[in-house]
Amino acid sequence: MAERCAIVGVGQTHHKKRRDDVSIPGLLREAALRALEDAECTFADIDAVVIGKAPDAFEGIVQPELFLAEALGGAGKPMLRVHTAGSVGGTTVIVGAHLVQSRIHQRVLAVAWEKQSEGNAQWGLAGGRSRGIGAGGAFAPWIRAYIEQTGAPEYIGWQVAVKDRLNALKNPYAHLHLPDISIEKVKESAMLWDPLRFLESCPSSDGACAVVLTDEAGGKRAPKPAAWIEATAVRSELGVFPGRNPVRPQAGVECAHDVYRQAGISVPRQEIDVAELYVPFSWYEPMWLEGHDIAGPGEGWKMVESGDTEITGSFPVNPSGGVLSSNPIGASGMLRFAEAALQVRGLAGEHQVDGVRTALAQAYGGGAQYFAMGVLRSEPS
Amino acid sequence: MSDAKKETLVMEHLVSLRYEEELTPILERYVDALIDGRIVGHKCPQCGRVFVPGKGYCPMCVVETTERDEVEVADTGTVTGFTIITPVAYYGQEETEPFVYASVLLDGADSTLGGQDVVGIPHDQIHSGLRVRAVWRPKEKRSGNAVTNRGWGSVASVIDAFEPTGEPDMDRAKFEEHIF
Amino acid sequence: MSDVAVVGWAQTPSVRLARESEVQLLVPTVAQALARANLDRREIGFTCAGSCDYLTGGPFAFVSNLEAAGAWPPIAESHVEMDGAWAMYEAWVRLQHGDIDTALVFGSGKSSPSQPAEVWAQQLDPYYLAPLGVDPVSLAGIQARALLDAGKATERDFAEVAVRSRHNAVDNPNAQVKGDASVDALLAEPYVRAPLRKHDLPPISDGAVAVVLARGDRARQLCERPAWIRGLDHRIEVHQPGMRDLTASPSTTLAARKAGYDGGPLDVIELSATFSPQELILREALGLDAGANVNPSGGALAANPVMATGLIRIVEVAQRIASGAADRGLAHATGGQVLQHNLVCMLEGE
Amino acid sequence: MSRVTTSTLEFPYSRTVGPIVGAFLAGLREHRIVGARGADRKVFFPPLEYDPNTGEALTDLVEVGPQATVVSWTWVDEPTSKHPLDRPFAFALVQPDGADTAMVHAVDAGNIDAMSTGMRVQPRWRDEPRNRIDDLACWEPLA
Repeated sequence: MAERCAIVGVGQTHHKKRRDDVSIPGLLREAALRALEDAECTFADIDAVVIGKAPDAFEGIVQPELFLAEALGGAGKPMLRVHTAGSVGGTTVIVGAHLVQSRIHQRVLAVAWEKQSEGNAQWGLAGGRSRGIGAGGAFAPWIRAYIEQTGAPEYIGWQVAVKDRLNALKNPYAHLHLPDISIEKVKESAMLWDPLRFLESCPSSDGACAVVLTDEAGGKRAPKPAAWIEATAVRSELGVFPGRNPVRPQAGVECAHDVYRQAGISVPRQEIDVAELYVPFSWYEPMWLEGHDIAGPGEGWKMVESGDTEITGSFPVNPSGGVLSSNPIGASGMLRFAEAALQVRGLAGEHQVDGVRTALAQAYGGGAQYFAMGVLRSEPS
Repeated sequence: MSDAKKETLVMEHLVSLRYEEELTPILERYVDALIDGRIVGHKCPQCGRVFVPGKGYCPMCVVETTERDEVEVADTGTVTGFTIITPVAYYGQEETEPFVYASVLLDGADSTLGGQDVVGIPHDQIHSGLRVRAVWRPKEKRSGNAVTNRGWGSVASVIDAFEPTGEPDMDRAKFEEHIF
Repeated sequence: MSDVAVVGWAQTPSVRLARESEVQLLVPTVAQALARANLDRREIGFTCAGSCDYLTGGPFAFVSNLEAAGAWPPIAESHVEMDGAWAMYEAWVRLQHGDIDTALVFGSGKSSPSQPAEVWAQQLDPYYLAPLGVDPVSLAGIQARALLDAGKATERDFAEVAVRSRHNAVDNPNAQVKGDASVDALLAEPYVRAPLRKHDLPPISDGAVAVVLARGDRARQLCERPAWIRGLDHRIEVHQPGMRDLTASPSTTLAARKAGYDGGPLDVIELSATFSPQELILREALGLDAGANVNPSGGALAANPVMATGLIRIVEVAQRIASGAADRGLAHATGGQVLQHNLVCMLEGE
Repeated sequence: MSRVTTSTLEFPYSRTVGPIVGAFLAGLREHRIVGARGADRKVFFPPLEYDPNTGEALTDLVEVGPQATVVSWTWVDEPTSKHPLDRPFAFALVQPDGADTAMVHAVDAGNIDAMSTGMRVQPRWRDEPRNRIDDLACWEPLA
């Protein structure tokens, strides 16, 4: 039986297009020091450091954690560097949790980051070559297929785009604060990758996120409420193969079922109070609601349409504003776990959903082929 | 000097790394055939799926494939999916006008060729199911220089694009498994 | 801690230039490791890989390596941008939970396509060091000089390490640099980075390695004599080479202690000393005496497929235990430059 | 004949350097070298935003050098295009007077016989600074 693990500290940077006031170590420290402050501890209390980010070529530093570990008080400690494409922030939390659940360490600092403005993500996604299609170009055909298969009206994508940006207005750390966002603005924004419009797409951000993970005793004596990690799972599948269904990737289905099973959840839609899902393009909200069996086939967009996924709805999704409002790629997955933790701890401030006891966190990456998911609870089961 | 001005500067740093690699023997045979006007792949001895170019293994069954498993496929096929990309400017981007990024399932193959250009038809008429054939470069201009060991440019520098054959569209059910 | 053992392994020969792609090196290697453990890939509970995008030549390069694991149907999988030894660490941690009992680990790297001196220069502090093109061999030269100046070693000592390594590698079919050489002949060679000569440097290698881990009774079922992981720990040091003592490796000492190494007898020791002076530093850090059986495989001076080198050390120890040739061994892996990050794995027979 | 595939992974990165590295680079423009003082009065050079041993923030910058001592070194007989000098030079750990740690940089000594541990060096400045560590072009033996 594994040790229980809790998140007792959460920190993130103010995410921006370009954080020109900080170095890369400065960016990570901003998030890490906030997480330590939240947990009321210091670097000296940390046993091990786990660092995650997306490809090194985004900043042009090979294995940057080798110079960054000491900025996180890591000298003399174990340090792991995780890289699972866009899901990496989620995987980084999970690897950190494993270090506690295995009873190897009592307190672990997990940090995920990206300083996209140092380089160019479009260049990076294209492998440094011409004819890059960007993430939007890769995902657009699958989104089109979802729309064709379900008959979802086009305004569903606009609705998600507006909802997440309105939520972001309640989140002081979010990159995009667009007070005058509206359906009209979204639908009139430039078509980037048919059917995806500019305002239905995530920004490119500089940012970092950190969490302090600890064991059962640590969670119980934490000065503030703990977020108990009830379940975690990772799944990967090939990116391209005959018969693949990238609209509803099997890895995502199995990953979700794994965490539901571990957390004893049989009806996710009823038993989960809030979800932070990795939605870099608006349509991924209904796609993941279905892809993780929260909604039945063709029912995901109806949850959006009826307002169920709004912050006041019956199944709020991304009250933080989500990836659509802040996207420091390597950190984006960890932000989902961090925001889910804030929700179950009751510490999400203005974007707190009332009475959250169970939260779902999800990150995905690559060609919708890497998944990292977790279920967090306000009380240990 | 504790009152030092802590201004934050911008530092430019060009990282430029060159990689040079011999093509794998499988790809070398593949490119030789391509220059000769033939498209070859590997047929998995276990599941029978044909991957173009051959990988030396079947990614689904994870069994090795060799020259003995080599098969030729047609230079005609079906557009199974596509996107019109409005190019984003970035360092090294050469495209300035919207371009086609299509997946083509060659007749006889189970893997699609990704990122293909489709010519001879307006962008807004390209659709899934469109039957196409390869537009081969003249033999003396074929090089195989764009083929890499990591999956980029699998026919580039020999076949520049695909063009409509004029045949009726392929029935979707026949390529349902190969849309993406 | 749960008892976890190495029950299957395989490695490619290390070569200056492999014609196969990185995935093509991995596919048969993973298959052989699984076969040795009598496991089908579908029985594996967790998979973890170690590789480096910049070594392979592009962002997301690691994604292709999924094909070697067989990622259909989907698998529980993770990846570290580190040597495969750290991938094994992650898998070993995962096995401690007790809900799964097998794991597959692999590490791979091809150094032949690039200029490693240029790639690894970009691994250093991006503000102060990378712009200067400070390469790994130069850093190792500075470390070697520090060792000489401290009176801890001589250039002859370095050459003797190289001679032993090459001699030991003669019996290793996977080694790249092997044969008998005389210390005097090596010392007559010119410097590459004074005080280092060519023999003090690792070869440039392509290669891959895979390991299968199993827990408790499952390990005993799968393997006649499992190589039990009695302890596994790793520690990182300060990055700036001028802010730590380059002639010592306190992180290795600490990792060894945390891994349960008590200074007792070891039948075999495999060290990731990629430059000959580093073997001397690591011997001191571990308190090994002159007669210790260090690097019977030839070590990293005989074969250095970066991102696989460390996991190969674990395989070299594990296979000697599995064969009964050894009862207790220590394997060491390193990451970063001049021994910045060090891992120690203690392995034992039943 | 085997077929060769080549590619170049190239990008001009733009780094915002933060307050401490920023102050250091700004100092180089004025031919001043700074280190960062830690809690125990130890002066870290090159200056970092944090004590690398503990992670504690460093904010106190102190001027060091410009004269310095070579703590260790190696000789680069055949420089590559990525190296700071195009003639044989030393990469050395250089510790400015007043600093407690050293950084790796180039020493332009002409030939290997001019190098020794403990030798005294001084900075040579780049004519047109560009906010990079090599605004301090290299170190040279003290005249």
